[in-house]
Amino acid sequence: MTIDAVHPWLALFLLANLLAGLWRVLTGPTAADRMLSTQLFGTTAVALLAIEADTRAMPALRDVALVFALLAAITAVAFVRRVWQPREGSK
Amino acid sequence: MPAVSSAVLRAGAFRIALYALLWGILAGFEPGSWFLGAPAVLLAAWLSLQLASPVPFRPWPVLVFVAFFIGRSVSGAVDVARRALAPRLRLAPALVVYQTSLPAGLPRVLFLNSISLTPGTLSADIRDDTVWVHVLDENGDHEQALSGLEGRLARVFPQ
Amino acid sequence: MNWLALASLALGAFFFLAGTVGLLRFPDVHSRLHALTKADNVGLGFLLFGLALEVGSPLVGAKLFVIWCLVLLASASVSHVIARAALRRGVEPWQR
Amino acid sequence: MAALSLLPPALDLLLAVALLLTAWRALYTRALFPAVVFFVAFGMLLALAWMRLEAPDVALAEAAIGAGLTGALLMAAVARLRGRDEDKP
Repeated sequence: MTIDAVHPWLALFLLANLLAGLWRVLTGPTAADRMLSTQLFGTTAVALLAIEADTRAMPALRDVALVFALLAAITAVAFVRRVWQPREGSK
Repeated sequence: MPAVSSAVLRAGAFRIALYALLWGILAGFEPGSWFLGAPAVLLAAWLSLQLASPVPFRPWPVLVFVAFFIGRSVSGAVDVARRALAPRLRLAPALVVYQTSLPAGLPRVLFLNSISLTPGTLSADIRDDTVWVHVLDENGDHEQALSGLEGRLARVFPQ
Repeated sequence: MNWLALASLALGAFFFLAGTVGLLRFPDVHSRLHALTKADNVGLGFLLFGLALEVGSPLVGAKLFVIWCLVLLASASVSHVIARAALRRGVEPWQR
Repeated sequence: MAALSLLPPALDLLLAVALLLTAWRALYTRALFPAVVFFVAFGMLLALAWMRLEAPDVALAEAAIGAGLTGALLMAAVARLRGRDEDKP
């Protein structure tokens, strides 16, 4: 048995973990709470891509992981700059 | 030819070397990759000098700080994991105010980011020299932890 | 079988689990940010370290390390920005 | 190794179910902002699906354009539509 045999289990575990995080998108309560799960998605997707790059000997998937590393940041910044500005009257 | 200070020259050479290394790691060190890589590296170095003025730093304390940082962030993760997986949540969150003396720019950005990755603390806001830190447990000695972190960063960037 | 790599992968998976549990259980945005930024980043670090050990190529290891640094930088900045937006919008941190 | 050979289908099945679920929520959530978040999640999962189909280039495009750029644009649109107040569900 090689260590590669562990990879599918690991990937399955991470995917299940990711989907559990979707509960936060459903329940909120604030918009920021929902955004947190895209953060979780970004990190977990990087992990999944790195694992798959290894299992399937496809180095190109590591470049996709690189894009994912920056992706969550883009949406989070768009969120803070556009959607979630301070209300009028708050400090 | 306009006079270029030696500090800028040194920083430029350093950034070119750093970006070339980064390019090699990301795109491969094959000769063919440098047709695109060399112009990209030079452009990036030039742009980065336009956007951020050179910040002098000491190389040895950088390594010390990186080792310290990795150790702290692992213990931060262990701390969070213990709190999350405990049968009863033991959280006593609070906002703590800290005055920083680090210069604005890279040192301060690094400080804020490292706060968020060390045990129990999260940088939540900054106005002038005042940092608001959200802590998971108000009973810890956060003042000491923060000033320890700040001291290590101050050693990396001589004033 | 490389036991060190295997242990590293398992530790990584454990921290990912802890991060998600924290995200679901913690009471407010600020404490949830703690769980995500710390646990998930370190989990990813262990996972990538395990994979790098497995592959054994220094170049691949360096690339995985660069990816990790980028994730670290991005998520620490994002967590600061979200925490700040929440505070400025008047979301009071949860108190016991 | 029968259990092992069952695993990849399990992974793909879970991914497919998650795709349908997020797509459904993105379409049928009444509040706009949560729908956008579901759309971004859908885009990221779709990129992972392309990864499973051994198409890294499509995964790259989906992640950068489908999830990242379109997600950011949709958020800007939501902000314009709702007068920048998105706490109500």
